[in-house]
Amino acid sequence: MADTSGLTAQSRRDLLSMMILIRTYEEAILREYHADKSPGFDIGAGLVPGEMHLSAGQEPVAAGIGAHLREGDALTATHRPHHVAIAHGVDLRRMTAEIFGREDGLGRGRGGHMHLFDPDRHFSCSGIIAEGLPPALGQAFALRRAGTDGVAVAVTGEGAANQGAFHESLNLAALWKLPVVFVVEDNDWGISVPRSASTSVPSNAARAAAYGIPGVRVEDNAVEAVHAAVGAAVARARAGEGPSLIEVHTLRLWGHFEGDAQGYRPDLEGAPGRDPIPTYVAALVADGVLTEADVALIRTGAAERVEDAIAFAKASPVPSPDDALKYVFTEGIPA
Amino acid sequence: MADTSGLTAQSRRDLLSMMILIRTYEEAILREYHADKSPGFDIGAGLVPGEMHLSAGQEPVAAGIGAHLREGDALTATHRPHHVAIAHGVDLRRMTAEIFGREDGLGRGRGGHMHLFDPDRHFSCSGIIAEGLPPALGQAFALRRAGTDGVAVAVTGEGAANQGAFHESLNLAALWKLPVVFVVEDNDWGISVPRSASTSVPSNAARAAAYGIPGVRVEDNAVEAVHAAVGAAVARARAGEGPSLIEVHTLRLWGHFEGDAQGYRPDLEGAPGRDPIPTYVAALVADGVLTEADVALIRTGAAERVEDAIAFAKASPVPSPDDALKYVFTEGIPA
Amino acid sequence: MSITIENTDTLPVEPEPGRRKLSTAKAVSEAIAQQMQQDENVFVMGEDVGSYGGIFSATTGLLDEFGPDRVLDTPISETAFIGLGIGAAVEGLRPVVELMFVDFFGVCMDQIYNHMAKIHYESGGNVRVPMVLMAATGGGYSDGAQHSQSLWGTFAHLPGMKVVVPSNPYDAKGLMTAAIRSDDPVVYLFHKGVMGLGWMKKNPRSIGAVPTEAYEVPIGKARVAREGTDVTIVTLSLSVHHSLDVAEKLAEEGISVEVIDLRSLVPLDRDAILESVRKTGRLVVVDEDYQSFGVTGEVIASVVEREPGVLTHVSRVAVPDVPLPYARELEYAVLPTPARIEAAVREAVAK
Amino acid sequence: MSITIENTDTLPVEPEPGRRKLSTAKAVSEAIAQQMQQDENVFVMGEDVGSYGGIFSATTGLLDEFGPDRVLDTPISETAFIGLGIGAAVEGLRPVVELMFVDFFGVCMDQIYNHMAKIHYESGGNVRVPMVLMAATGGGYSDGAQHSQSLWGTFAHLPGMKVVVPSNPYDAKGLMTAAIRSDDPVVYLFHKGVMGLGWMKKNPRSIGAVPTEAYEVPIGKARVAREGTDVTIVTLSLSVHHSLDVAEKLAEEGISVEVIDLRSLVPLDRDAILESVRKTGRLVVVDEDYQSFGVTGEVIASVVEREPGVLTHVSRVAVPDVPLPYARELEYAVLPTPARIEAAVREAVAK
Ligand SMILES: Cc1ncc(C[n+]2csc(CCOP(=O)(O)OP(=O)(O)O)c2C)c(N)n1
Ligand SMILES: Cc1ncc(C[n+]2csc(CCOP(=O)(O)OP(=O)(O)O)c2C)c(N)n1
Ligand SMILES: [Mg+2]
Ligand SMILES: [Mg+2]
Repeated sequence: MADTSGLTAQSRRDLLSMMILIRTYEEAILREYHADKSPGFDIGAGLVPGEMHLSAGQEPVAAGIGAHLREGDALTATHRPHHVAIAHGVDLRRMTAEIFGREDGLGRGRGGHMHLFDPDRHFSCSGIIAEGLPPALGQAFALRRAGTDGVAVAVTGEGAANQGAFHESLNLAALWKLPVVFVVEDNDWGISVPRSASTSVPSNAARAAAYGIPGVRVEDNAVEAVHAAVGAAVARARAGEGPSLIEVHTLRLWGHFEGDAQGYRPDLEGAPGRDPIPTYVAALVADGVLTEADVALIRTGAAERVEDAIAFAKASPVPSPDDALKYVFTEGIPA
Repeated sequence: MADTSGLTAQSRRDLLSMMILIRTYEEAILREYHADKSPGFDIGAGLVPGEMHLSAGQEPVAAGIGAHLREGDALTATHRPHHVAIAHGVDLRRMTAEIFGREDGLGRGRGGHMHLFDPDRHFSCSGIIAEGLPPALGQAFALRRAGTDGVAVAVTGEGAANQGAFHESLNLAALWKLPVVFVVEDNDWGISVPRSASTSVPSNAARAAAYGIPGVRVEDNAVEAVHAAVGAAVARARAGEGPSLIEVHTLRLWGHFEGDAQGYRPDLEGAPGRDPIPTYVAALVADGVLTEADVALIRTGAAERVEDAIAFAKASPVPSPDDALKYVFTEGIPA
Repeated sequence: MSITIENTDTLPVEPEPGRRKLSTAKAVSEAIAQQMQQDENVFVMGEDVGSYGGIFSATTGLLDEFGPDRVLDTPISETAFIGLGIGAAVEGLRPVVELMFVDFFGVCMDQIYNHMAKIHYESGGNVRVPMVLMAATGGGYSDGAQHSQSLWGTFAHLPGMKVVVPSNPYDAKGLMTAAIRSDDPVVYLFHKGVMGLGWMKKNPRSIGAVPTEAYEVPIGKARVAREGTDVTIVTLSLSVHHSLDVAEKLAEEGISVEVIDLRSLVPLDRDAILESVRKTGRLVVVDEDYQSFGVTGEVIASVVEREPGVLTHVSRVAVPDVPLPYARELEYAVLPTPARIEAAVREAVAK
Repeated sequence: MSITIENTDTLPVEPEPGRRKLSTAKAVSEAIAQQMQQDENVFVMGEDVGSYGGIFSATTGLLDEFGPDRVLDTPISETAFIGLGIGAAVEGLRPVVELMFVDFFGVCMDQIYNHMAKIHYESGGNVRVPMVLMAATGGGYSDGAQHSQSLWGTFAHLPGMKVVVPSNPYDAKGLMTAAIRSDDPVVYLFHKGVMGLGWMKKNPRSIGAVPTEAYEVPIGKARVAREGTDVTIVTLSLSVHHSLDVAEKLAEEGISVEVIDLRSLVPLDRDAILESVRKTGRLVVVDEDYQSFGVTGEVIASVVEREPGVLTHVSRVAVPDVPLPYARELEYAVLPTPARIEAAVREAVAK
């Protein structure tokens, strides 16, 4: 990867650091998730129960988006939310506490890993396919109405791009010229269904034409290309020119959820070789942006932050069963 | 309109006859609908109560489709279904009896004007926007599975093309190469909302690219152009090459529903001049395909058929209140 | 500029001589307009809410007063625009979103029940969704199975949203005011037949006295629409009118019917129901929604789970689990008509 | 090739010695396979139903046996493919369509309740929709508010579809067989916790004896899962297992609990419920769906509207109108756990 990015060395280091932080996080969650589910995998057991959708391999998307967002910008994510949450600056400790179902969690343990809400970062996610897109429109609407140049980014999977909400959201955002950037993570799979069995066109970028907005596809899971594409789309949105659609061809390194044996998956063999992190490390080292020793330092720093978050989560109190009905409505809850 | 159609004189006469039959029908329903709703319009009063969506001005779409369909082909329509039902050969008497809420109606008075089901013609409609599209896919699926070259046509409005079901249906039909023809009737309005306030692109034909299928837009409400476009799409579908999307720029001559004062509508003034029937009559007379006297004969014939259907409907028994719960489930109902 | 008139909880809403009367539709749009005047975060969105003024006139006049930035016509994309409302509410705006007919919930229910209703809980109370979703309900004018449903039972069953169902202009204004001011998502369901529309048969009670100033009718409080001692009718929306008509008629024969107008389904005023049946011992629940697994069952269960012996008679007058038929003769056979209500009350007192 | 075993209506489903045992998941897929063998019009469609075999293993093995023309993986487009199923059914095919989690109904409910359920009625019986829509329900494994719901009350409330809810392998096979053969649309809801999945905590009853041949369990018939005289528990799905566990435990103390497994919600076997409470006089309704405006209210109302005096005690154990919380401690505080059921039964007999 020659440095044709036009990025500063610092920006490139930041992109790599973010990718490493995310991977470190997902590896730690993987470890904690499986730590206490045996003998025999029991999905409901352990400190981190329930479905777990991890994002290893998709870090370039998150890092490329996160680099462009600032205070006040909004982001909506999917059932696979950790990478974009981290890149958007969601509090790592409280996010982790939520994944552990604790009182200090973002949702006081009520939400869980698919339902992370951080109003400080205007971050949310949804477990329902494509249904995170419409609320992003509303955040963009509110940002514009408040007179800011804030943007909302809506992330979704390539499988989700065949859901009705995708179409409605793109049309409405285009029609009202809302400052939204739609990012489709094409990891080739919607659970066990390959893209070829779900999507009638090779590139979702082609679907931008259906709304009269720019559409680009980034191949090869290349973080700098994502960075460039998102940068252009965010600038366009901030300038009041309306939404854009970006599809990134990325890689699901692990199962759809933890416990997924992936028997359906012929492409797994070559997958490790396509891991975007070693590739990017090699490129940056080759370009003299950093040394292997720098990378090791980044990894150590990431591990420290992640383990701190996990320790915080584990130390946080478990919610009291007596409070199970609290928070259905706002009554009695200070604003 | 010079005869560049390549159509036989008979085909052109048939197209006109169908358009006249439809208009005659809608005028008769208009008359019956308003006959007993005064003083003061009461939507629930009279022999034909409820919402009434008439299709005057949109006859070219129906006639152009109907000319290509044969025994066994399926058609799904919308809340504005009469024109396509007639063009598809739905029994006029039983359809009218349904609109009058009678026992001899297509649905024994249970359905009403938005819910016409004629299994003989594989015809159905739905009052919910765009939700008539998915069942058309299933009919196409069944036709293909039965080894026929039958097709299913799914008609919908331009407003409906912004509904999620539109997107999902086009993608799935394209993906499975189903023999479906999607026809969008662009009459410029979704109730009071102009196309410009609902649709982010000037032509829905552009949306075909989002599914890798052919898309065409027919301008000017021209019946022969509709005929040509549908012909190509139907042939493609019969040949196993998959779905197509056609948008026709047509004209809603009357209100969205009866009782609609259309105060929102600046384009009404020129509307009568754009009525497709006089235009086509003039063209065919100019081309020597028929004389004014022939047209008068066609009109008389149409009036006879329509008045016969209305008389049939009025003579049909009103359903007995005792049978209101019949037909929820199939028990006791012979197959 | 706001008053809360509490005494309407137990008194019939009767126009006082000389007081201004409004249709329910006008009362709704006035409530919205006043809240839009007071709070610039309030805005209105939906199909045909602008120049058309709402198919059932709930937003008439708002476009003229507040302009297209605050009164927005949408494409026919309910999932997108309801979701837009949710995102806007999360950011502190106060959207009033119209779903034209409640029957259309099936194309957008995920945004409603999995998002609008759950975000506050899932976020542990950290994110609020102060949004009103309003929709027209009900039949009786031959609009067929897809445009005549009540469906409030479906919304009330799913947690996280308040559900209000006004029956008259006074409550309509007060409940809309309360709904817009609420920090919780509120589903506001108005029956077309209570709106007082010029083009639909209407009960005289759909036009009534409405104070000029803003006021709230508290969400979660039923109203004793008529006091009585022999039978309690618990009902809501248009059926309140029918029940009052029946009560008036039977009063002449010395049958004393108490009519409870629920006004809210969530929260449900279980105390008010129990209080009434303690007095009468006989309960007739009247509902235009489908009978089974809905409002009628809940009302009855609410009573007997608290006081199993209190009821000597209970019956239901609802739509008997059938799609709403088109033909008038069939539709009126399944709707909770005054005739059916009257028969049920007579049967109740005969025992 | 088909038998109907009627006597299971009133007998517990117990494996006879030496008989073949299956998990509920395997029983479901066997039923589908047998109907596919017998009728080439039957086909299966849904997300991940093919090579994955269904996320909850309801379609495992079918792709291998019947190939991709009859077992079709779909895009994540529930409205399109459920609608496709409806159109196919209208043309005489017999689709079995999987909606992966019932919680996703919000993106496709219009096809389900306004089309699948209403076409037969609207067509005056002229068009049939012989289709099975199956979906996974239920919580208990921390899947959060959007993946843990039961929601059967919502489907049962809306007319035109039958709704069945098996609790064990025997019923699962027989109800699926009946559902596929039915000319009506049937919603088939299986709780993940009764499927006998290897990767989820399971009750031993989720694996049981299942005849090899095809047979039907009649839709609309409840089953007396355990006979008793002191209290009636009316329940369904996974809660049947919990209720039987509680009944077994309390039997040791001399408390005799009758457990009714509804198996079908539409039609609801009101006679079976009434028959049981006539004997016991005490009713505890246990349901994993939300409490209000749902199954529990309907069961109670069904009894008292027929015999107001028959119940001396009635209570409900359901999810108390709150989104399902993620944290285990919270989720188990709102689920109808054996502990809550036991407490309710003890309270019932204490009176
Ligand atoms: C409406 C809806 N349908 C189905 C699902 C179940 N589901 C969860 S994730 C998933 C696959 C999503 O694929 P994609 O959008 O490509 O995202 P990825 O998992 O690859 O990140 C499915 C089908 C859901 N959550 N919501
Ligand atoms: C899901 C849904 N939303 C809204 C409506 C109400 N509605 C009925 S017709 C209509 C306008 C339809 O416009 P278009 O698709 O252009 O068809 P046209 O009426 O012009 O023939 C609307 C909004 C509906 N029936 N279904
Ligand atoms: Mg994917
Ligand atoms: Mg239109």
